[in-house]
Amino acid sequence: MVGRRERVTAMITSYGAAIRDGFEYLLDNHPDVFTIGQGLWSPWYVGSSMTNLDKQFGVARVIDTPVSELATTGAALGAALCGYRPIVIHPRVDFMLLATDQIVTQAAKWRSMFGGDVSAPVTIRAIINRGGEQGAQHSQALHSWFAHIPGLRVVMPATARDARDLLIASVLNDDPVLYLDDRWLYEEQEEMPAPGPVRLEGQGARVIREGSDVTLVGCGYTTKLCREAAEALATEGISAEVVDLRVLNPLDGETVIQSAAKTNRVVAVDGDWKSCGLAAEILALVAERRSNDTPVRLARITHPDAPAPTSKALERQFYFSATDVATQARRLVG
Amino acid sequence: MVGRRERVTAMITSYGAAIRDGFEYLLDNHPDVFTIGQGLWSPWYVGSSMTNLDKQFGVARVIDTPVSELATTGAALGAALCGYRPIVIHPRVDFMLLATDQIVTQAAKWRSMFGGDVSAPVTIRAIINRGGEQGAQHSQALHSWFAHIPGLRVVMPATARDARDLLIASVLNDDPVLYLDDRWLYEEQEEMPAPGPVRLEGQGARVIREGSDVTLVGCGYTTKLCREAAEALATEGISAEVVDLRVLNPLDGETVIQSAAKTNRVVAVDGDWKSCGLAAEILALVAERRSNDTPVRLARITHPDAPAPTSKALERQFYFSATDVATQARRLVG
Amino acid sequence: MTPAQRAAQGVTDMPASLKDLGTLAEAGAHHADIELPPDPTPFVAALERMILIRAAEERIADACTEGLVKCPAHLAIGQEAPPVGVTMHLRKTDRVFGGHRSHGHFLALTGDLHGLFAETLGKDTGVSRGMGGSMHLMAREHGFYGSVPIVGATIPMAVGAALAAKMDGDGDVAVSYFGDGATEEGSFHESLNLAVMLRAPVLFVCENNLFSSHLHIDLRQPRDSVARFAVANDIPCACIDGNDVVEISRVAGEAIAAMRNGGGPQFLECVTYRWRGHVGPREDEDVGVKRKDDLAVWKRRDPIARLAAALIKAGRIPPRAVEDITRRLQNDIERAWEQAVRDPYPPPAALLERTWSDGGSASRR
Amino acid sequence: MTPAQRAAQGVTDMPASLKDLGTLAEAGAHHADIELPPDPTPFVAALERMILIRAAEERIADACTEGLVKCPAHLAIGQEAPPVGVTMHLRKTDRVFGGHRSHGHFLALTGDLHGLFAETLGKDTGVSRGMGGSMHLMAREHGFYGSVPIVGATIPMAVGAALAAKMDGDGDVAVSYFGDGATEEGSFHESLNLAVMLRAPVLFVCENNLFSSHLHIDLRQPRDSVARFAVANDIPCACIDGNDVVEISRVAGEAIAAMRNGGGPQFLECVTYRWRGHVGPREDEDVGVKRKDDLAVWKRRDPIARLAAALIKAGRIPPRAVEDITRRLQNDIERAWEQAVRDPYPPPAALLERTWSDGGSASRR
Ligand SMILES: Cc1ncc(C[n+]2csc(CCOP(=O)(O)OP(=O)(O)O)c2C)c(N)n1
Ligand SMILES: Cc1ncc(C[n+]2csc(CCOP(=O)(O)OP(=O)(O)O)c2C)c(N)n1
Ligand SMILES: [Mg+2]
Ligand SMILES: [Mg+2]
Repeated sequence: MVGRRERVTAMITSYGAAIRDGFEYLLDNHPDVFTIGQGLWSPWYVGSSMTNLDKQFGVARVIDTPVSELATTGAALGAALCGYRPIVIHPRVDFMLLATDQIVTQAAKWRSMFGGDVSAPVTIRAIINRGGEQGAQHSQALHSWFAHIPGLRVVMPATARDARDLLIASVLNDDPVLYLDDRWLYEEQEEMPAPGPVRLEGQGARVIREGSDVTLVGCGYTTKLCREAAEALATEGISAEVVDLRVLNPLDGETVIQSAAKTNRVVAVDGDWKSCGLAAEILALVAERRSNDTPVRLARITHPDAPAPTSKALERQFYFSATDVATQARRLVG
Repeated sequence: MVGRRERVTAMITSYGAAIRDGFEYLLDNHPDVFTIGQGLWSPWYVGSSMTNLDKQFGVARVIDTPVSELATTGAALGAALCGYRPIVIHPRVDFMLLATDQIVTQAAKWRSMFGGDVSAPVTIRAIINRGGEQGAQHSQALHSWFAHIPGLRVVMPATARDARDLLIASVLNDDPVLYLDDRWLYEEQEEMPAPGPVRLEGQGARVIREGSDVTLVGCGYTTKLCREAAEALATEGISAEVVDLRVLNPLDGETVIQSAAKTNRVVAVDGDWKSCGLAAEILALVAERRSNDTPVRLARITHPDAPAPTSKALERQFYFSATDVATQARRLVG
Repeated sequence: MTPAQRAAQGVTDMPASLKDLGTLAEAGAHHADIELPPDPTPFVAALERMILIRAAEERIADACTEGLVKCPAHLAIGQEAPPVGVTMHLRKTDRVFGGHRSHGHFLALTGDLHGLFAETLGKDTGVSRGMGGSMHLMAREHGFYGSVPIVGATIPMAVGAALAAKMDGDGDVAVSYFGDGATEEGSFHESLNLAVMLRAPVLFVCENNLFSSHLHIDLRQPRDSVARFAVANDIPCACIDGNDVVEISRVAGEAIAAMRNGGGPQFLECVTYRWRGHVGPREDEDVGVKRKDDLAVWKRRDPIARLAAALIKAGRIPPRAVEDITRRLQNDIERAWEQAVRDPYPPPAALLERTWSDGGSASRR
Repeated sequence: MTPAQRAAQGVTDMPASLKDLGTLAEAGAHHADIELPPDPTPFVAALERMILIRAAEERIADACTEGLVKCPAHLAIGQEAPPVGVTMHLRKTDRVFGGHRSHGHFLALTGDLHGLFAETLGKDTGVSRGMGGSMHLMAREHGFYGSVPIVGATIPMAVGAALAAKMDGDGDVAVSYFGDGATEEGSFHESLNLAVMLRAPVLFVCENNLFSSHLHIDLRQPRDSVARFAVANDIPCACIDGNDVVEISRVAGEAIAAMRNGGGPQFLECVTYRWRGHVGPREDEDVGVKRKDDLAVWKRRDPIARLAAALIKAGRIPPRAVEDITRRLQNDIERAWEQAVRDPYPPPAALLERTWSDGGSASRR
């Protein structure tokens, strides 16, 4: 946690609990914040990340809804146009796709369509919830899709602290933001100071481990895999730099490009499909800038070209591991 | 039209009329084909591309619908599961986004989720209809989104003949296919033989003009721009090869890679946004394969990072031209 | 259902079919007289506002024909009554949303001719700074929160705006204007239920002009009146003559008052008709097909002529008032139009700068 | 509404609130007796099928507890009557669609224990070859066209399947099973209207178990019965006791017969209750909260016990028939289960090969 000042109140918090801390901070300090979506009156639905917020802040500000993703998202957008900073909850990215129009064609374009002065500060929180034999319709991430859309900010926290702070930053930002957290990270622990205001504008990719032989680029859960792979590689004398993208739109390409300039080798690791995905963007960013210089070695690790399977026998094959990342890195270095 | 055998009945047809010819061929020869969507009982709604099909084949097979994109698409999928080969019509890609769930989470995954043996041969035809000060909600293409999804074939005809033949191929294919045509191409003319059955499996990218100095990669309307740019460049002694992608998913990377191997310079030209888009995929495909060899020079031409504007003053800036393509190609070559 | 049973269900008025509605029933019949309230004063201004809307849209229609307006323009000529009747009960802190056919919604609230004209011309001085055109209008200082052309898209937003108003606690309300076609979108149905459960003070105003583009409602829905969806969701509703601004104002006034007093959503179906094609200026052709004879019938139900006739009969305006008002307004219109034509286009930098809250610095980095 | 008025609207039976329904009204009351038809023979098989469904789901529940079944399993224990009552009138060429809670829909049609068990275990011998798990079942040879967990997703598909049946002209019908929660999705509402306009022979079967996950319908909709949406769309409908298989069979039989004779869509709301949590095997805990006392009440309305009591009373089965049938079926269940446990997983190549019609050659190139 390079460069972070620790306060006296620092404490160890899990990713799931840190999200809840972010909600608590926002609801405590910002009367214009409310949250709406499916499962908010259940202690179970969205993991540990929102437990009892309804009891703490009341059902008027923590609103559970009918099974109506499109209208719920549109209603949050409407409230955002009227001075509020709502956070819509979609317990799975897959469900959120029913609200694609409101997110992509409405919220993302609202400022531009009306001349640049009107803000739509809605935060759409969707949870990547996959694995455990849940199958093809309960496993999508599709962050690449949303990172493709001008006007929509997309953040993807990889650490407990970011889970909290990027949530705060998303809600305080005046643009619509898609905040994607990952259930596979909920038990990650991190020490962090008490919450405070965070500006999203200043946030970009971050080198979370320095290295010289190869750059591993991840976001959300794959950042964790990259970190683990880097640790494994270090024992073999391979020095891997890890870049955590954090904010996928607008994408901070410079940090990746600078790291690539140093290592000349980049593995883009992305928990999504390959074609036209984020990993392609990382490679393109490096390659288009570097095309006059010495060649850089590039590789992608993504999901196989198939819907997520159910059977655990196939899940093992579909979801890659830190070992797979290390193997690919070794190949580039070797 | 390299390699095409002309029949005696060859005639010159426009892109719009060729689409209509495709429908006519399919409805004439395949009793399991029907088409459903908004505007099908209007001579105006979908340009010249479906005029009077309702009168020719009856309203039971050419079905106009309520303004219900999601249910219409789902119903077509349901009919496809029961032995039909429906073609759903969305007069704009923007409207189709309301049916994202049925296309991406249902149709694309149906075969895989149920073990591989069940076909969902639905064709979703959406029209890219932009410019003319229609603004941000009447201008999206988002082919990169759909090309990202395993299980969903995506085709994008650039020529009149492909407009017809790829429609036929899409409908006769046993997978769900997204067929995207572009209103800006409707007046393009091409000589072509009488229609016949076409297999989609055999189709991939095509070198539509050979060259040695630079590769211009396009799809749909941008293929036309690439061709025009290549013609302009030829007058200056620059030999540009043009690759028309035609099928975006599964993407035929080999043709692009081979062309890049020849020219060492690639301009990916895409009428969509940049980040995580098709142009990124083209660059990534070339770069990851070439990373051991001599450097290749790469560039992307895409829309600026903004929603489509309305004012024609800004449309000029948003939509690029063949001149822009040629300028970029010159830069790589120079 | 008897009226009592309807009332028990919270239904103000709902016909089984529009054929049951007196003024609309016999295709060939003339319109019914408009019944003025005891104090008809506000309807003199309402008449003027309806004339303004029509004349402004006629100016835009001409500019379309001349090729000056390039963006798709969906004219509401013939449909001036609903927005004017509803707006009589609104205040600047309310929140109104429209759709693709919203010139009237906008002008009823703002009267801002120049802002509308400049916008349809894509000028930097337009209400959306030339970024939206005819289909994207906004004037928040007047309570107009936006119109966009994706059918049904603003309906849930209006629900959210009403929720915000309820949270504010100042008795403000939201209004959602949409057409009969929009009632076929899932977003509409989800929004009705959500509004009820949130007890959000939103007035759903369906301008049922019997057509969605080229298709008559009989080819799209089992019944020609849509208030039945309000009934299904327990939302108090009325289905009324959408060319009678007095009736619209009366019913809307009651509905809005109930909402300001803490009530939940209300639903108002106004049956009306558009005189021009679905998009663009033509009267004789609609979405590629010849117009039906219906148009002649509906022209005899002209909402402006009917109100004028009632006011003249009541001695509240002189016999040639419509012509006089029109002439006077035409002056304003021409001045506003000429100014809009002279105005500048947005600068090239607008494209990126207007996309993000921080003026596009992020996307340029 | 009087019954006559309801009938005029095509309504078979629709209560203003479920509190009006006799058997469901008083929370503490025992169930009403089931009235057998003159020839109750088919209901002996129906009883057996309901017992099969329950015992099979209990087997799966145990396997969840044991940690053998990993995929999310949504059990329909307590809700066995609707699929069995409806299936009594179906034939193999009909097309049935389900959702996340579809073991019962599947077994009512197929009785295929091994195919279901193997699927929940992710085995290559499962009905979806281990690619789907509990939430993705299919058996087209029996008319089961698929169930998926996106709420409301298969409703429009069933409309399309019905359209296909209509085009085929053989009198086949489609059935769409969904829950009360699904009626909050736009896809549901769009589908009702589309089905009417296409005159598609689809039977919409809403298993209203009063809950969507943790939320009671009173917290999600203004009324606790959803047949009002069918009324709004002019679809003939009935809202009935979903734990009375005889009544379900009677009403479904009429509806399906009407559709086979060329009629359009029909709507059947079956009011019922699930005995286990929203997902997983627990009775005492539901989505993280303690179960309500309601469960005890509903257990006294057990659809199996009620049918058994009526058949015993009518002398059609011996007094201990339920126990005997259960014991016999448990044998089949154990055999099928053990086979499924022994079966192989899908091979690694399945991942790509089963994605495309050409076996993934395209994606590998
Ligand atoms: C989601 C979506 N689908 C289709 C369209 C095409 N479209 C534009 S206006 C319109 C007609 C809508 O009819 P209605 O809601 O009755 O409004 P009216 O035009 O009659 O005012 C349609 C279908 C659209 N803009 N958005
Ligand atoms: C589109 C979508 N939204 C939310 C969910 C989460 N979810 C799964 S089951 C369920 C409950 C649905 O309730 P109902 O339709 O009544 O079916 P029941 O579980 O009662 O059988 C919900 C909300 C989902 N699977 N899909
Ligand atoms: Mg209309
Ligand atoms: Mg339920």
